[in-house]
Amino acid sequence: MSEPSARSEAEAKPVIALRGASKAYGAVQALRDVSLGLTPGEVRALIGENGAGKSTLVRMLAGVERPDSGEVLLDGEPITFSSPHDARDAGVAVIYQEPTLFPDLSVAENVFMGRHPVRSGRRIDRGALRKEVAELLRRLGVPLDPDDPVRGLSIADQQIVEIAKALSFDARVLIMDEPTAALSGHEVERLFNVVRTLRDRGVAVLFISHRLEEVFEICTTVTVMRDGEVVWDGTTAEVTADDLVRRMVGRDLGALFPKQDTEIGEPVLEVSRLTREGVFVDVSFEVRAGEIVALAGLVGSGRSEVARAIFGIDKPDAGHVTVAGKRLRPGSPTAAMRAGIGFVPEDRRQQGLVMDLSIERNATLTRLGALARLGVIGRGAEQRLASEWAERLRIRFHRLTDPVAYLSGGNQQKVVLAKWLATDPKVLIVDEPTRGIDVGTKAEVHRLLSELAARGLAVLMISSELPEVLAMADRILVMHEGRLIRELPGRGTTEETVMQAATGRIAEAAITAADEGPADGLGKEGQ
Amino acid sequence: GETRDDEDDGGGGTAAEGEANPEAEIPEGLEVVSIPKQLGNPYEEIEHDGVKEAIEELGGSHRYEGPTDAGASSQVPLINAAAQQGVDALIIAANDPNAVCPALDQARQRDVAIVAMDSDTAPECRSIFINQASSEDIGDTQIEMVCEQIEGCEGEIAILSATPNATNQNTWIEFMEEELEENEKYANLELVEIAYGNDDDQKSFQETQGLLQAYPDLKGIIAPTTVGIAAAARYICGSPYEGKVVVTGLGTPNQMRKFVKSGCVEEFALWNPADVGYLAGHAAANLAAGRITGAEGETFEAGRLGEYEIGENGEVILGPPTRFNQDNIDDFDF
Amino acid sequence: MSQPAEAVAAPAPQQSERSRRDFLNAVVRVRELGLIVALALLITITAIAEPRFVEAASLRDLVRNATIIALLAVGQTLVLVTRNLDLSVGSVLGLSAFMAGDLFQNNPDLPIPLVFALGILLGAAAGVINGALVTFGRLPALVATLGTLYVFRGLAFVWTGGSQVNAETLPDSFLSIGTSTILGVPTIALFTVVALVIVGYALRNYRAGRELYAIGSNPQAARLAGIRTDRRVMAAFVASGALAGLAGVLFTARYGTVDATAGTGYELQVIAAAVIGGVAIFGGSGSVWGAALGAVLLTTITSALIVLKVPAFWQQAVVGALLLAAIALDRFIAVRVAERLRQRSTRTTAAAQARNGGER
Amino acid sequence: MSAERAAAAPAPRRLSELARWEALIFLLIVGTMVLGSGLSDEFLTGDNFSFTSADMAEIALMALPLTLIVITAEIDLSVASILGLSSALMGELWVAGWPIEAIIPFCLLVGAVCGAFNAVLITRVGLPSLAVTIGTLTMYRGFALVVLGDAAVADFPESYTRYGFENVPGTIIPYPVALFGVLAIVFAVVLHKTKFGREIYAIGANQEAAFFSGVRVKRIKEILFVVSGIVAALAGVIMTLRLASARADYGTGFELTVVAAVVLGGVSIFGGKGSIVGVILALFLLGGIRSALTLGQISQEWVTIVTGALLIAAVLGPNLVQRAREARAHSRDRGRSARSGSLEHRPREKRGTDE
Ligand SMILES: Nc1ncnc2c1ncn2[C@@H]1O[C@H](COP(=O)(O)OP(=O)(O)OP(=O)(O)O)[C@@H](O)[C@H]1O
Ligand SMILES: Nc1ncnc2c1ncn2[C@@H]1O[C@H](COP(=O)(O)OP(=O)(O)OP(=O)(O)O)[C@@H](O)[C@H]1O
Ligand SMILES: [Mg+2]
Ligand SMILES: [Mg+2]
Repeated sequence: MSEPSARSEAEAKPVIALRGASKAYGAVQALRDVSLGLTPGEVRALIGENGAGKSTLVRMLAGVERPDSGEVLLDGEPITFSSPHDARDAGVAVIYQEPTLFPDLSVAENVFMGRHPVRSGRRIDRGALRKEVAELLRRLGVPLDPDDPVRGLSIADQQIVEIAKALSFDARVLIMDEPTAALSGHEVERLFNVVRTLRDRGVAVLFISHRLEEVFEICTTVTVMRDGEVVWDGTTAEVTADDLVRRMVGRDLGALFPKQDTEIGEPVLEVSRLTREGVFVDVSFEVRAGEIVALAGLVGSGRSEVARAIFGIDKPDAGHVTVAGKRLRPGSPTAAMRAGIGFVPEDRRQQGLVMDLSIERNATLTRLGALARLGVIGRGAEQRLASEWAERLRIRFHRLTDPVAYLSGGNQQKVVLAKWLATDPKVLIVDEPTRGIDVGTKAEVHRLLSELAARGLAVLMISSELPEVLAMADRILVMHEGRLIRELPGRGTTEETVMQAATGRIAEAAITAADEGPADGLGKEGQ
Repeated sequence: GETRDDEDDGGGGTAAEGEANPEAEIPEGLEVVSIPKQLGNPYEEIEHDGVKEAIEELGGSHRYEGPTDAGASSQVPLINAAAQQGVDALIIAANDPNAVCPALDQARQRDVAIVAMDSDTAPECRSIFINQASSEDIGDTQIEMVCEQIEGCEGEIAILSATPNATNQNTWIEFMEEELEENEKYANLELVEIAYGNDDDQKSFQETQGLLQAYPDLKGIIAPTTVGIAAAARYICGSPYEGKVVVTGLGTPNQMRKFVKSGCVEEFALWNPADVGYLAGHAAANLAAGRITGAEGETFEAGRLGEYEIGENGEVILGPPTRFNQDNIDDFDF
Repeated sequence: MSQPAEAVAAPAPQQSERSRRDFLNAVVRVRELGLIVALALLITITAIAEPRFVEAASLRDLVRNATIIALLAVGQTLVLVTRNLDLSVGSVLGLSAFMAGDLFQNNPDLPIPLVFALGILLGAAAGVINGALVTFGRLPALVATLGTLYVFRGLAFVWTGGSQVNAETLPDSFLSIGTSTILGVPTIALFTVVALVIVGYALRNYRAGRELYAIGSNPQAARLAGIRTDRRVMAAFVASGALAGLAGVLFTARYGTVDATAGTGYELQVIAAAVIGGVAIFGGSGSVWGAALGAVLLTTITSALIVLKVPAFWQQAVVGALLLAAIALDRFIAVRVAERLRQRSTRTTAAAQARNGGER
Repeated sequence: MSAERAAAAPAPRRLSELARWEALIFLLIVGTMVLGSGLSDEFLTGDNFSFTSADMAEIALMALPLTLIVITAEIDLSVASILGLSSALMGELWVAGWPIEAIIPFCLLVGAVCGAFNAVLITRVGLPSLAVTIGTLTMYRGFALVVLGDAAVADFPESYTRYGFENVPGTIIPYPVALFGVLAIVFAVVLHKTKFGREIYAIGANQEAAFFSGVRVKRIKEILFVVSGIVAALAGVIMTLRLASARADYGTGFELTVVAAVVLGGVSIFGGKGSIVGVILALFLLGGIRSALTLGQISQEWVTIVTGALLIAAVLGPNLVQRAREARAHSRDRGRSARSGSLEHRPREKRGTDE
């Protein structure tokens, strides 16, 4: 196949490159004299901790921003993209870290916005539009209808549309900023197959991810960034995952998932027969003090919806939730908070944080009542609370009064955690707590969670990353199409078992389960 | 007028209390401000040109300052300003008879002579009101015209007025209703509805349509407002209703000339706004000079219009309304 | 294992596709349909009470009354869709209306098309100012056009200097546009219909049109998609201005009498019409057809209330109430649709996942 | 959802910038003072303050709750109509022989009901406040006409009406303005110093996130709209007293003036930003300009023009300055373009995932 040829011309010249690029945001030096080139047929990984500058680099290549100094090279020639439009015309396709879709428009229009196929008189040819998009979606193997409006699609489906969009202009350069963060294993597979074919067609690919196994699966070369600088550049062949991690964080990491055994106490959170029409049905379970229970399942299985219902974001149609024996008023986050529930939601930027407000204001938003003296809030108290938690969670920031928007993904996630830990909850629900978070921060989050559990906190964790689930959870509850179909012990359970249950093949799952004893019994094994 | 020491009860006001002195001189550099209901209404422009003419005859200076909307409260700041500038007299066509009173009282406390014209304020907050014609005359004239124009003087008629709370329209309408009641000449005329076009051309236009549909046998429309009559005439003239439905009321010759000439509108009435203003100007000057106080029975010279006598509660009537028709309409240009 | 899974999967897309598309089309239709039904109801009821309401002449009047607001609503839709709004249309209309009158007053034998051209030009110029403030000046549209609403109105006052244009000073050929009919259709309405068809078609079938929706739906994404957002937004404002200019000339043709206050307060009426017509006030969705229908409904209500002899003082209250009812109904439909979509997407996604896992 | 509008949405202002805004308005006020005293020596007098401030009282009052509402990214255009309704009621009930002591509370109650009706349609039915309050703007005005029709009730006793325009003894401050002062302080404290206030900002900046943090979004909005209704009704009472007569058409068109004042006060129409101080300064500015031009014998249409121009200029100015800075920054030593850059891009990043 065409690989070798691609290689050889790769040595020839990078199709697009960044030379000595620097970019500062206020006091933050996001990029420092960064150089990087993409050659045809190359799939290059770009990895680094949160805030390392990956997305910033992407924005340079995409023409969203111009470097303060340094330059972008196209086919070796210096070029200034004054807008994403220019970059696109130059054949650069980009999947941004955050979905950039039009909720009111159909999937098809989202994919071809501004480039609709046209017929005589430059009128849009809807037939052609549907066909092309349907074809793209088929290649990605998802049953999305091109005429669906994007509003209402799950995050995963939205990410798929982004990918379809990027593939739709057969570009010479494909840049993907954490495209897999929201995807399940299967969709990732499909994506990689597509990427391989593109690579063989001589497309240059830049792939950003925090999942190193993916890097090794698909990438030939790797660039490692730390604090806005390129610290290492080479081929995947010559390194191991641990090397990469060390280079990313600049230090050795202990075990990634240090869940310590803890004393399991009384049930704190009890969910019984919770039902929300069309999303999940008859969900019952309990979480005990000091226990970490994971909700596993495929994307779209309804886990987040369950979490939302428990916290009162959505009102369940049936069933109820009790915390420490007290029944919660359904559909009231305030009640849930008073009862001692904390909820770190799935969508950090939209639900977890108020991006325009300062780090401080975000961190204290859940504690205003307590901060007020005679109804009046004292500046000092507020600051103290915020800086204390920033300290404890090792949040990396410039000023506490900066908008939280200035933080990188990982640090933003920490602020969300801080805001909830500050309420000193009895129950903590975390939905995808490590989505889009680098290994270093991830390890810290895990350490935090197990510490809290050790101090008697009951933790309900939703995660799409099986290794994380298996390592952290005392018990694993598996959801499938909105039903809680299986309970597995945290220890001694394999990814396969979980997968089988998650994909609804109870039949076989049950057999394997049989020689492990009754489900609820297994739960206790966690202790 | 900086002095505010004479803190007498707001109601009366010095000008009205004091003794009239017919010999007094019109002061040097007499300053008069006139405040219309709203800027941009040609009828009022003409009125206030009349004021100007009078004041300049008397060697005084005249200023014309109006609000951009006809809201009840929008004249207040202008009255305040005039009072602060210590002008000698203030002539106002009130958007609301009462809303302007507190401001006018404060002005009067600073020895500003207050004359209302065209649409009155509450009697106690002005000294003189120049009435374009006695409200009764105006009402009766319009009924008379419609009766003359509807053959047989029988059938349904409707009134297309200005805003529901326009003071003078409402008084005239009262007199019209009264006249229809009492004068058996009009026994066969039936007033079926009073519609409000809000002095807005479009609304009046729509209201006319509405009336014609709601009352198939409608014989005549009386529009006691210049905007209304023009709109009604424009709707009916050239429509199937022309000749079947009579349009009359109060309008300006310039707006109506065309319809009168085409024969679609036979006759309508109005007073000469220039004269209203002119008379008000002289009244204001005399009042400011102290020659008159606004008490009943006092008389004053109004230049080319001759002598006028002040009627009960300070009302001065210009005279009967002028009727405009084919024969005389070209003698007027406003 | 994957075999049966695929087998199951295969038919899924088509069938979900078809049903979904019909469903959506239905919904889209419903929006306009709802209005048409409401309108029909209104007219029928009124007609029962007063048959002359539905005579040709009277129906023509209804159309005439709606013409100007509808025209403005078309322009307003263009702007609303981009997540902006234009409060200055009433003032722009006032300016161009007076200009048209003034031109004829001073030189009666001016060719009528020229006056229309100038009116549209004036409006477009005003649109350029609004557009520049919003795009280049980065002003929130509400602020920018609220400002120009005042400025343009003030200028109208200065310009007219208290004078007024009277029907009699205008050439009959011009005034006849407001009263004459072509094949039974009021001439004046044809302007609106033409504008409506052109804009409606462009919004649906040209890239530029779709891009307006994209901008309103997610401005940032639009920029990343390489759409020249500023240009498009500017274009929308210019179009809205131009249509307001045209509406101004028509206003003069229809009412003959014009002074500085012409079109005062129209801005809210127009937005109300658009919203009744299902145009999302926060951009991204809505059609000019809906907006135009909204305008017709709004003006017809007024006429109907007069004919129904509803006391003058009650009319405004009733109009307000009906307005709210219309918005609420529209919202109700929208919510139902969202519900349906969510449940569908849940199922399809889940189904997909089942297969995916199956092949793993 | 946040009411962000198109490309043109200005970058979020930070505290320092807000301060700068207030400074800007303050300078404009000083400018007006100079202009005014140049135009007329009546301008800088106690009387003029009394007159002008009394004229602005109703607008000023309604601007306070609207400020909070706009900060939550909503809007209330029905206030002026509620004002009219309250005045109409006052007249009608007075004719019916109610004592003022009973009428005023009743009017405020009706105001509260009107506000509550807005609130329900907005929070429970989930309609956009702009659309809803355009509807109720028409409806409430209609009610006002139904109540009082064309009548104008004017026989309120001097003993009450004096509170509409007279000064607090020994001061140049009319009673309504004094009342405004008190309320302004209350609103300022609530907005800037309490939990309630913080939550208002959070809602405006990101409603969903606020809700996920246990902020009772609907409840807070409901409270705000009800308060807005009450204050509007209060303004109606005051206007009735000030003008010594009750009318159904009072305040027609005020709604946009109030919005103008709020926006001029530096409150972001997209919510999340703004301060009471800014709005108070803006009110002073508007009042000052009006009075200066009126006393200066400059025709009223120019007041309209200047108001509009000011509104635009006040927001446009800072934006252009920022543009210039960015432009310079890019050409000049690029390293230093940072600050403006961050202002320029981050919000966009946010807006990308806004929906
Ligand atoms: N618009 C901005 N304004 C201010 N600071 C910014 C801005 N964008 C990025 N930064 C800062 O620049 C640094 C790099 O951010 P960037 O998003 O590139 O990190 P990243 O590598 O993508 O992290 P993640 O893996 O979490 O996405 C971070 O410290 C971030 O806080
Ligand atoms: N914001 C939303 N609007 C409408 N529907 C949604 C939304 N979020 C999720 N859904 C629907 O609900 C289904 C369940 O979503 P949910 O997020 O709970 O899945 P999940 O199991 O949490 O998977 P993940 O959270 O990993 O994406 C999704 O498949 C989607 O169809
Ligand atoms: Mg990133
Ligand atoms: Mg989820």
